[in-house]
Amino acid sequence: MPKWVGPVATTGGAIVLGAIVLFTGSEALRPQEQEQAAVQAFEAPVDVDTARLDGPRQPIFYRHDVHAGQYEIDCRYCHSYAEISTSPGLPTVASCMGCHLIVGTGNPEVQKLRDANARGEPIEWIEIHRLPQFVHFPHNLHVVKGELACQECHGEIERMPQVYQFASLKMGWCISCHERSTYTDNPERQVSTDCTACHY
Amino acid sequence: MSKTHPGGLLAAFTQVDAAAGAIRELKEMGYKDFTVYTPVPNHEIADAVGHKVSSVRLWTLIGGLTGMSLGFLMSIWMSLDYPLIVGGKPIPSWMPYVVISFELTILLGALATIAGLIVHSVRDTKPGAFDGRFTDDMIGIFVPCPVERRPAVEQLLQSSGAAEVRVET
Amino acid sequence: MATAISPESASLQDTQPTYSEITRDIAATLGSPSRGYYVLLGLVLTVLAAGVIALLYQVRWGIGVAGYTPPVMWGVYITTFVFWVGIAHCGTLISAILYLFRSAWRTAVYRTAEAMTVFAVMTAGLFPLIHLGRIWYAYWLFPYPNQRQLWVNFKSPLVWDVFAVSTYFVVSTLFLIVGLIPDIAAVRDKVTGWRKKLYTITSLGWRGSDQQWRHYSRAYLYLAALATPLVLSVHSVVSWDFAMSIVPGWHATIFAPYFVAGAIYSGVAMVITLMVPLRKVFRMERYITVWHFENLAKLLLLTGMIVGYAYVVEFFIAWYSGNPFERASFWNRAFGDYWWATWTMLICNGFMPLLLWFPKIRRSIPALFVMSLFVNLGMWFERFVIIVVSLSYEYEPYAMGHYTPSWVEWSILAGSFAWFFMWFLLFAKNFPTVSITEVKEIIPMPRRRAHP
Amino acid sequence: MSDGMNRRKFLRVLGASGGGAVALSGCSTDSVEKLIPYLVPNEDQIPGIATYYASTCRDCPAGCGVHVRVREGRAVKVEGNPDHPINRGKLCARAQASLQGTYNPDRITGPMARNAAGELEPITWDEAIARVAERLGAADGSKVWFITGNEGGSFDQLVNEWLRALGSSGRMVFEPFGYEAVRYANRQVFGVDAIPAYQFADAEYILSFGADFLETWVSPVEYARGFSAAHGYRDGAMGRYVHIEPRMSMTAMSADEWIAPAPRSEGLIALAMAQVILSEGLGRPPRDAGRLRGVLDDYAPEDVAVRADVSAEIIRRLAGEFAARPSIALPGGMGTQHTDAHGTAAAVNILNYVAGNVGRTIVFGADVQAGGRSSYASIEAFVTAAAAGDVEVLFVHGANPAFATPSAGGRFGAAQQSAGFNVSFARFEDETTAAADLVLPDHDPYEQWNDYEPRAGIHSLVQPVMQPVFDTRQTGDVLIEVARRVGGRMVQGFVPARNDGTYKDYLQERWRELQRERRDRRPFDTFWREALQRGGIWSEAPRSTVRLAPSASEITPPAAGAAPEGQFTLIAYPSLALYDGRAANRPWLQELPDPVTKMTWGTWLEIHPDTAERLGLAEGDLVEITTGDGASLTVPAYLYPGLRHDVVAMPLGQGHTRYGRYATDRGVNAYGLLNQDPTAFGGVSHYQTVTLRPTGDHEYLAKTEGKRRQLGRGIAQAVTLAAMQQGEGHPFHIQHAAAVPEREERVLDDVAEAQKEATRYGPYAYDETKWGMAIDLSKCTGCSACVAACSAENNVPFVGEDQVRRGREMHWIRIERYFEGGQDGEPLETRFVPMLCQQCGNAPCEPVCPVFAAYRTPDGLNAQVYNRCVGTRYCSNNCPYKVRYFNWYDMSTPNDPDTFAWPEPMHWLLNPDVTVRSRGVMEKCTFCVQRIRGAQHEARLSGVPLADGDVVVACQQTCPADAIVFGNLNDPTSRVARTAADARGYHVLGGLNTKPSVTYLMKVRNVEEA
Repeated sequence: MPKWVGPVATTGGAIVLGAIVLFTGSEALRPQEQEQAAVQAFEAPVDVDTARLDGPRQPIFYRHDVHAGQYEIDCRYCHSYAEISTSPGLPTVASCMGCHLIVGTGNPEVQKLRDANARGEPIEWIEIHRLPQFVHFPHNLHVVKGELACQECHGEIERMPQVYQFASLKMGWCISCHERSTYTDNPERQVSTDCTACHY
Repeated sequence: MSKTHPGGLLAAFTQVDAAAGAIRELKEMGYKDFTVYTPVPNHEIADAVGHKVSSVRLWTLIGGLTGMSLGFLMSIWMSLDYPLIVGGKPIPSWMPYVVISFELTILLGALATIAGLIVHSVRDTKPGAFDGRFTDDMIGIFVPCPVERRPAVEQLLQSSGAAEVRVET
Repeated sequence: MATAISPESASLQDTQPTYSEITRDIAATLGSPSRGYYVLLGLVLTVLAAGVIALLYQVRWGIGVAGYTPPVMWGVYITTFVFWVGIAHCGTLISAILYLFRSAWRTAVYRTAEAMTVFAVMTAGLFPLIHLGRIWYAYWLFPYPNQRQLWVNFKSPLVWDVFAVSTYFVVSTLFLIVGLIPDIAAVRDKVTGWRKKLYTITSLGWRGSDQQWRHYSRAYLYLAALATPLVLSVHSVVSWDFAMSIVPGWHATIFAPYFVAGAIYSGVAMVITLMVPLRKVFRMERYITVWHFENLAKLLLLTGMIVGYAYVVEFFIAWYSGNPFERASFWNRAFGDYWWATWTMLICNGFMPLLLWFPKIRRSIPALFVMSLFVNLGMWFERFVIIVVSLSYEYEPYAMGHYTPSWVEWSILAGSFAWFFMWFLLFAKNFPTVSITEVKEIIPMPRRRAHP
Repeated sequence: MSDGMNRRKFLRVLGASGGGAVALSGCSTDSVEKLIPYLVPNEDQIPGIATYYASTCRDCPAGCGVHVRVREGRAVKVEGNPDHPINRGKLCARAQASLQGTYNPDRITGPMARNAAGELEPITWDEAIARVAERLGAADGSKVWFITGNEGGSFDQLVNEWLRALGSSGRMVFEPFGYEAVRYANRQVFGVDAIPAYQFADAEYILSFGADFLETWVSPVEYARGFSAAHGYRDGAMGRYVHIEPRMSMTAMSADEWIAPAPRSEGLIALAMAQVILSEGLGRPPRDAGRLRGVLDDYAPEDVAVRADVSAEIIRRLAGEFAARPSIALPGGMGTQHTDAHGTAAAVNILNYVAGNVGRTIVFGADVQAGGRSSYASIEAFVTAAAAGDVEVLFVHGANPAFATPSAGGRFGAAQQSAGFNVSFARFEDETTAAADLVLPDHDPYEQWNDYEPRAGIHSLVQPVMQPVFDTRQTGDVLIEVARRVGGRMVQGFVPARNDGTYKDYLQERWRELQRERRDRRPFDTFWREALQRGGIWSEAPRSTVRLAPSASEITPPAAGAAPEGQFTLIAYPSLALYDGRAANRPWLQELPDPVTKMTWGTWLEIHPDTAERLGLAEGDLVEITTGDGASLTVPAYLYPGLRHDVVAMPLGQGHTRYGRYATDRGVNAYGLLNQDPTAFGGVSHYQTVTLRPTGDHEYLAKTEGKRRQLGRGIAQAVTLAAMQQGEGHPFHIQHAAAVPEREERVLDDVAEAQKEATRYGPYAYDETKWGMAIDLSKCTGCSACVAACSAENNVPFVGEDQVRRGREMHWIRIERYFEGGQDGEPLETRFVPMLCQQCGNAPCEPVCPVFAAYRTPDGLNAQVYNRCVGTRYCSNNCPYKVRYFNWYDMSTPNDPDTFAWPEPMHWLLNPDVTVRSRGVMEKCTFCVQRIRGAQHEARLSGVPLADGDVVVACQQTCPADAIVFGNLNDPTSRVARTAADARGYHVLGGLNTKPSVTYLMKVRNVEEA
């Protein structure tokens, strides 16, 4: 990969994202629509009692409720491989910096990100949804063919200031869905409870 | 022994036919609620007492039948609940399940028998006086009776050949 | 009903013990243990500790520390499992089957045999767990409701085994306890101190009343009736662990009766092994006589001949079937790498019991003791031959191999004996090893008048 | 399963590929799992999706093209490049294990210099380069020597240019097998200093004079494909293959006839055959062949029969057969590695010439690079120069002459000591590096830019498929940098240094030239990218016609000579797995059973059972081998019937004194017994006259075979060609009595159908799929590439020598080798059977599992659910094929050094799609179920149903002979269904009614007798 790709992609991404954020931001500022928006749009609380939150404390207090909830950034913007790969992917520091080059500069948590970027270090997120290595879960098949929303397994991520494990991710939990829609019910989905569907 | 009992007479016999005779005479006198202690089960005594056959056997039957059907039902249902083909054999296949069913027949039959033994023994055990020698070599008869009738009973027991008769209150 | 403890003593009425003598003599065995007892117990516990350490070592590093050499995937552990299950069988045979047949000579020996059964099953039951690759998932073998919604495979003989062995353990334990109750009550009424307290609790309020005896006798009868098919089935099921496979040398219809006979054979031998020193130490010569031993010897002879017959049939059918795999397997047994194991088995189990045709040997307690040790050895090797030798010579010539047990297996095997003897020692000193009640039962109670 | 090493850990470092060296944390006890994203998105790498890069395998001179599968930035598997003309998508076992070189825990992790204490200590690259430059600046250019391995490409040229700028002519190529005799004979007979292309596919009769062309000789994967085409049975026809060598090599095991002549007498037979062909006017010899009559007159079959120990009738018969059909005679292997080998090779050339094969099956022009310009004599020249003090600086790259030369490298090692300054570019600390003053570790081939020309007209690219594992640097770049530091003439005379570019720029410059040569007018980037995608560029090299050279009639008369009475001729042959020893640090290859002896992890002496009996030797008895020079080694005996009585043999490759944890002090180095003097043709003689003495000690051999014979069980079945042609070739079924009557068969089928309906599982998108396999034994050569491929695909651990002794090796597929005949004057025949899980329809393993860990999937797999297994091992007892393998220890637990199979960074090559099994769990082949499910997922996502051939399992993928076919048996049009329906098809132990899904096709033997 040529060396220029990284910086160019970063800058390009920053411009695009900045535009999106500015656009949505100015949208929100329009007085006549503000009332209507207040009914529907979710506004993430400014202060949360971090001690009370479920889930592990991450190296950066990244708030899904702000990003996915309040700003309604699509999950797949950051977890961009969910539809094409078995693994949904994590946003790279560069893609975070696409917005945060401009946005949220005063925020100390954002500062951590910028520091990491400056040092050239990736961020070591703590894994929450963890499957044992003998289970193979293809995200793409579930999202594309299973037509499952992310929230069905991950919960209302867009309302979580800090992410916690929503579903047990145990086999019984998988089976509850796999069995409910056996092929007789829904031949299109072709869900199987054969062991080697997941274990190999 | 902590059990309170109505009070009565406790006789000890060393001879089995003597004890059996006493029992028969007691029954003729109309006593039914006496208790006979023997160190070993004895036919003569049992005949004299004249109980019906213990209904523990019903428990055994019911326990066994329950176990048998449970064995089949469990193995068949569980096979169907998450059906997997092994070795090209039918998913619920009764032949191998006979073993499971058999084992459960025995297991539940035995457990039910014990349960029956406990239930019946507890239910049928009447409070009464006891002496340690009855588990050794003596036959004991405890006749609960009010004070006024004691002399007659004592007379009966003594004459039947009791080695010892004492009053228990 | 027999009128005497033994034919010899029948002519000597004065030697026949009275009820209170019986209670006294047997209760006397429960006195304070001697130093020798503690030494023996200490020795047993040391060996047990060695076995436990070996087991922990195995669990820590993996079952590879045992000597398994594919294709021999089962070795000393399963051999020992079958050995102990086999030992267990004699107890139930004597206590249940002979009870149903009203065999008088059983009364003096059945308690020991029954205790042996329970402890042997307790020992045997450990081995399927010990041999598991992942012992920590042993509970998956039981059909319990779980979030995975998975059950066990009821078609697997190993699951049958789980059911059979646990049923057998439960039933034989119940049988032992039920039989003990009147005896404990008898002892309770003889002793003082802490033992009195112990026996008061464990006798469950037994007094020997007419109602108690009424239910008790029935219950005991039905337990015996249930235990009888059970004892036959358990070793049949164990034999199906092998017979249900397609391994040459295992896949044989003769296996169930063959195993049951072998089990009783080995169990009788173990009873003799236990009885001889027990009788000596507890001075029970009056109750356990040569007559008893001769009866045991006859049982040994009978089952030994069934076992010998099974050996002959196995070899004959291997030849007669024309099945090349069977033929090769049995040829390998007799003349292959493990010829020594096979010949140990054949000599100890096939030929040695024939000596019991001689009454002199049947009545010689030292001879029986020695023979019982050889039978134990021979029966262990029988299982070794069936399991290891068959597996080492299966279908695929390229994948034939040779297995030699490792120190871990030997330690655990020794530990299993220690475990068994530990329970037996504890039992013998705390509970009557000869049934007080049943010994009394065959002696008529005194009468005023002669029997009608 | 095991927490130590797992798939998650893989994902965990997906972004850590930013820097050079990667800090690995495989042994972390930290229970909190971290997810680490990439710092910057990598356009090629999507986590969870594999990327394939084309490159070239550099583990032997053959130069096969590879596709490297990369997941999360890490290479996890190597597969053949289907476009590559050398190997056409196939690979050998060594290539399959090549990533164990890349991820070898004993790689040199960075530059090192020898300190005052005489120990190597790490230094920086900057300093290292400065030190070299300083030395070179001070050195007399003509006293600089540079030894490389067999490099045929840009690097070769770079080194030459670099040395020229330095004023040195001390360039040497050292390849232990340099094929000096063949090149010598080609010069002599045809006047061409080259190794031609051997076109097996065009031959109907193959006669090998010792060439082990299926193992190590020149280009085994390519030859295996050609051999399979020529000799595999198809529609009633097949070629015939006769092998002439005192030892039956693995290659010879595929022969229809093995002739064991007196050692070194192969040339006599070749000349006698040529004599018969010419004198009897067989075939159509070229006109100028008549010139040879005078030479050949002395070699009438009757004249050579005694010396060669082969009867005249046999020679006449062979000559007749050879001339009657398009044929090929091969001079090679150990037949051309003895003192008279140039005579042998020349004799074979003459035979080929008179039979008219030259230009037909033996084509000059498309010359093979293998061997390069290597010559053992040049090493001797270096030794002489060193002794004379003419070596100031010695560079060694990609060669290990201190191991792989006679006297076990001792003479070279001594010469190294007298060199002023030793610089090594080795990737591993080997024997040659032991004397190095400075070590500048090169990148692994999978981490670097390079190219290689395995054969004229084929330019194969080597590209980095991932970031380097360690702090290594490409030698080309180092040389350029050194030149810049030295300055002066080094910059003036050395273009790359002047150009301010890297080695990659230099490489691209050469490729621009190639583009120009090809008159390709596209932009270079397009050309380059396309070449990278394809793995290189290739075109048909122009054929050159050769004629007999004048010197052809001056060939050295081949000698023959059995060892004197009481002594033996020792043949030290290259190992299939370890080659000359360079692969000895790959544990998968150490544990790969040698196809001939089924030995692993050691050295052995092959000795005929009769000879052994005479010497009082049993298998495993230690034998002391002593040469006339007094060199001696002690090795355990392996009784092998495929030898002449007067010949013993042992493999090369072991006995490293320094080569990492897996190779060091393992076995003995057979090079130690070989004669140090170069032969007349400049090579090494691998024949040695030795005496044997039993030491009385014994060793339990770490071999994987149980019984050597089939005991009449029809595991590996064979039929003669004649029988097949007459329609009599039917597989034999043992246990006819147990055959299932038709009625019962129907009942069983009905039951099966009912089950299928009863189950609500299921069906995947392809309801009626039943996966199956067909293996053609007439093609299988026993090369064991499938074994290594399976290990690489399925995370199969190696277990080590002690565990192999206990029979606990875990290869999911094994090659069973059975002997037939060989007694009472019958010819010895060998049969190979790849044995893997047969995926039985009525699997005996399944019903005995108490927890359903083994069961049958709706698409016909015999599944093994590792996480459900409790380890009763009953399934293995009940498996008649013995193809279930148990994890006796936790091979993935780092805290047990004895059994740890994945030391850091070896665990990077674990396939993230396959569970790493923990201890106490049974495992086995499941037809690469991860590939099946992966393909099914792809098919469902794309909406295009799976077609035949979409699922390729690992063993099938790599099989050089194309013996394995996989697919859906229920689709009658699929290749596997058609193959399985062949008349030769049989099921192993089919009489047990296990209904296997694997069908074997009987081996066909092209022999006369029934």
